[in-house]
Amino acid sequence: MTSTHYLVLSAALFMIGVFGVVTRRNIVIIFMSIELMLNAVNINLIAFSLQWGNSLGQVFTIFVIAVAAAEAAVGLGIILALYRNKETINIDEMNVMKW
Amino acid sequence: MADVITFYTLAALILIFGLLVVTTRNTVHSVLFLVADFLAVAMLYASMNSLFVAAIQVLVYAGGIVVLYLFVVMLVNLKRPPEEVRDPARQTGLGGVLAGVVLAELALIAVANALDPPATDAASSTAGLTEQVGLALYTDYLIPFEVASVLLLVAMVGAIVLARREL
Amino acid sequence: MMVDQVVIPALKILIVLNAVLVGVTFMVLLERKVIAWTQARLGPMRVGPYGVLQPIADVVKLMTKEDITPVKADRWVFSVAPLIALIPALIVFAVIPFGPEVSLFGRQVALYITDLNVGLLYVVSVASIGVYGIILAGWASNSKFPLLASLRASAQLISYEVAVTMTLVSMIVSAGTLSMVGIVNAQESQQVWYLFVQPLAFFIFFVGGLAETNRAPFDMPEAEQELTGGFHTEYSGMRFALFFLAEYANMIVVSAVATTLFLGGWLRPFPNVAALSFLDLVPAWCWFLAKTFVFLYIFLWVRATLPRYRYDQLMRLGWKVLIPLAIANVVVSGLVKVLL
Amino acid sequence: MTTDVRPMFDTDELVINMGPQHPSTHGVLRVVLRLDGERVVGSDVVIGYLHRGIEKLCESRDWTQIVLLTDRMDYVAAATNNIGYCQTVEKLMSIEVPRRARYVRTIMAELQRIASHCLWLGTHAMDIGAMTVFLYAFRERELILDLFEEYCGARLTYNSMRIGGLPLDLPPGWDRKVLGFCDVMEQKLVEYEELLTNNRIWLERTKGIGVIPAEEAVAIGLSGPPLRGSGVQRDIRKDEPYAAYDEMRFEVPIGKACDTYDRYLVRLEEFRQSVRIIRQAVEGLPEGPIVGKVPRLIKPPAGETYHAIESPKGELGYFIAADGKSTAPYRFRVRPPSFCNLQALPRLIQGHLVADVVALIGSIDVVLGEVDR
Repeated sequence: MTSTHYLVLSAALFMIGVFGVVTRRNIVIIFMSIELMLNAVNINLIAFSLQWGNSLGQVFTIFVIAVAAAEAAVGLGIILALYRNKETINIDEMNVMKW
Repeated sequence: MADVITFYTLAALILIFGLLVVTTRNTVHSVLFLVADFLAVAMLYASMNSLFVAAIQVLVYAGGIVVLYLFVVMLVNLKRPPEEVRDPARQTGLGGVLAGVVLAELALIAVANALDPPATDAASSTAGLTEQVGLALYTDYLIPFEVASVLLLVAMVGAIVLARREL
Repeated sequence: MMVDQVVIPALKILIVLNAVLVGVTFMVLLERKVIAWTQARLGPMRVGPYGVLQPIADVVKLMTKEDITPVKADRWVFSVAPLIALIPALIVFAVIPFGPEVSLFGRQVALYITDLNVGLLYVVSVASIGVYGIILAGWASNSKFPLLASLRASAQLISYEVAVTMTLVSMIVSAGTLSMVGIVNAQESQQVWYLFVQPLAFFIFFVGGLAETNRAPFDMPEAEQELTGGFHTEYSGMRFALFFLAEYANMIVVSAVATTLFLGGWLRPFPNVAALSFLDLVPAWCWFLAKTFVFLYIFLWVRATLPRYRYDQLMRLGWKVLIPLAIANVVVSGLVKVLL
Repeated sequence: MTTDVRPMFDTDELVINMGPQHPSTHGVLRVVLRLDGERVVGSDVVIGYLHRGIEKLCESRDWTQIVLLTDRMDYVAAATNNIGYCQTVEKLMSIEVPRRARYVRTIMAELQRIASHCLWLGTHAMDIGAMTVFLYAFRERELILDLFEEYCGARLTYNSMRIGGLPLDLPPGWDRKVLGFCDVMEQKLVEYEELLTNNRIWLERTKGIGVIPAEEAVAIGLSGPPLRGSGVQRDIRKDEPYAAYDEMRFEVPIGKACDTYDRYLVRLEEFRQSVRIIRQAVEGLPEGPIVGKVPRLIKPPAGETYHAIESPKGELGYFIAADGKSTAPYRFRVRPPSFCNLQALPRLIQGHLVADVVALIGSIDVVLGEVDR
């Protein structure tokens, strides 16, 4: 397998994530799409790590996963807080900064 | 041969599950597909000789983060998705443009690849070894590692504050 | 080539899988018998001598029962949930070392399916998937008691996983490897069971194991006296049985991992004392099974003896006692490792 | 689940229906809980699933037939119900009961108290998850049932008393068997205590749970062990002695902390005191007639009376009005201890967790046959 294979796969997965972010109105799904995009990035990192025989790519993957965990925790906290106040998780109804 | 079959199977699984994540109506099903997708990605990592990252992927992503998603989905109840009011004109247009751009890009890569096939990987057998990752993590990247742990701590505190009832 | 790479692994998988499933079925009988004896009863006595065929009767009964799906349930998730609970419990056995390499019919055969260099991490990560079965079962039933139970279960599993994983870190520090086989070998070369090196880790691992397998006194998710059976309230027939298979398989997993980590896996007692070398007459895998059995027995013993914790007390125990202890244990293990 | 538009699980209250089909509501009690997470913010106790109209039924039976109906109220302490009823009628008719009969009644009542407490201990421990105690307690209850069977032929609903005395004398050798049982019981009590009293989990589950201070307990109208658990020295056996209790030496245990654990300790001590009373009663059992002077046709004079005894669960009172003309009571009313104690449940479980609800239902020891009658 060449790294091109992995890159194409990663690009396609990234695209799916973008598709989700753009078309869905459900904020949880949008978050999940972002996770998909982060995974696509990780596939890239690992593929390059494999290509160059260098483990740094994996180190960065681990950092990305850590950041994703932090992002999910805070993001979901925000979703819960929003839901308590607005009784909705549709982002079209969350376009005001103040209510 | 075996690795080609593995790659294409996993790639197909990853893309199909990914699509299902963003297209399924029922949010809980969506979360389930996300778990499946992450597991497939973990298997891909394993097939790329990166067992450590694969295990972390399963442990943190599938076993940790997605459980959080499931929790939130169950808390805010998505049996009646808030989906249905959407604004088709803007979103579909934008989605179409984006999809076109990326497709063009992929086509470009494929063509370039066909014209000038890159050398196969160095396939260094040591690249995926856990020891290597650990060494890099705890020597050269010690400061980023510590910063990441502080980030996680801050995120934890932040999440607790945000999710508190009386906000 | 073909034999080494395909036939032998396939055979091993087949044997382990069948052994686990049969073991699980008889675990049910063992549990009923042990608890009955504790409680001055006889336990099942009707099917076969002393009821030894009871598990078979149970299986037949469960298979022929009607599989009920509640009308308002999410059919798809409802049917998949028991499988999600069971499969992770079974695939953990891939890295459990039942014994060392032995020669069998003139061929070197390792008594484990595979030896991953991240074996311990594999165990933890696969085990973390099992929680989905319970959460989804509770949610998909679309019923309130199961939903409460599945929320309890997920909170419980996540918080105890942290403590257990932390203790495993201190084990890794002691052994210097993540491989399950490597950990047993390390105990052999250091000539001591890690139970005596890391008693605190052992304690935390065992308590966490009880909590992660939803066993008494931490069986809140199914607490039949509170939540009428918890997450599997709406299940019947074979799907119900799958949850039990998963629970007992998880018990066996925890016992087997504890044996590997703390009791020297397949090693005989005092592997360095030459005077006891006659113990080598017993095959290594028998030692492994015997030690695992001891743990399983303790599981049952605890269930028969102790009352149940309350949900908030369980969480408090996990977060305020076990996790700090586990972290302290990691720090101390690290310091000892560095200083010695 | 209804299909209304309210979310299935939102961040507000969850209404959950515990019972009437629930393993820990001790019969057919139904508690509608309003939960915030797992915390009870409100509750509604619904009773009546076992209502058989016993009080009304009694008004169309003659006086001796009613003994049999009283068995069906607190079916785990049927003999106590018999004694209470018979004594009420005796009070109404001013019948003097012979001393031997009073002694036997005392033995019966105390055996019944132990049996009832065994059932309580077993189910209470079971609710909190200690399943072994359940079978141990039932093992000893079985011995009591055997004793009763030998005496009156029945194991649950004894019909064991008659107005004015006893239906029959004790079988030969019965008293020695009772003493033997007392020895067994004292040993087994140690076993129960080993499993529970100092068990850390048991302490955590019961200490500080369902605290009800003395004044409040009196105000609600609690009686029996729940009242004594709250530190009120009130036991009808001591305060208004009936049967042979005035000749017995025993202590009335009371609690201090007013919580579930103290109610548990009070009942455990009552086991010991009951054994003590039984020993005294058997050893001092007088000879003599077993039935007093009772007219052939029981027809009390017109009038009404209230008489209460200390049943295992609390104050069991009978109010009976007779019109002096018919052979049935004009009005028959029971003050069942379970019913009155159950009133405290919503107050007790307020603010506690779901797991505590079952512990608290167990700690007030209700029998639904008595609540609903």
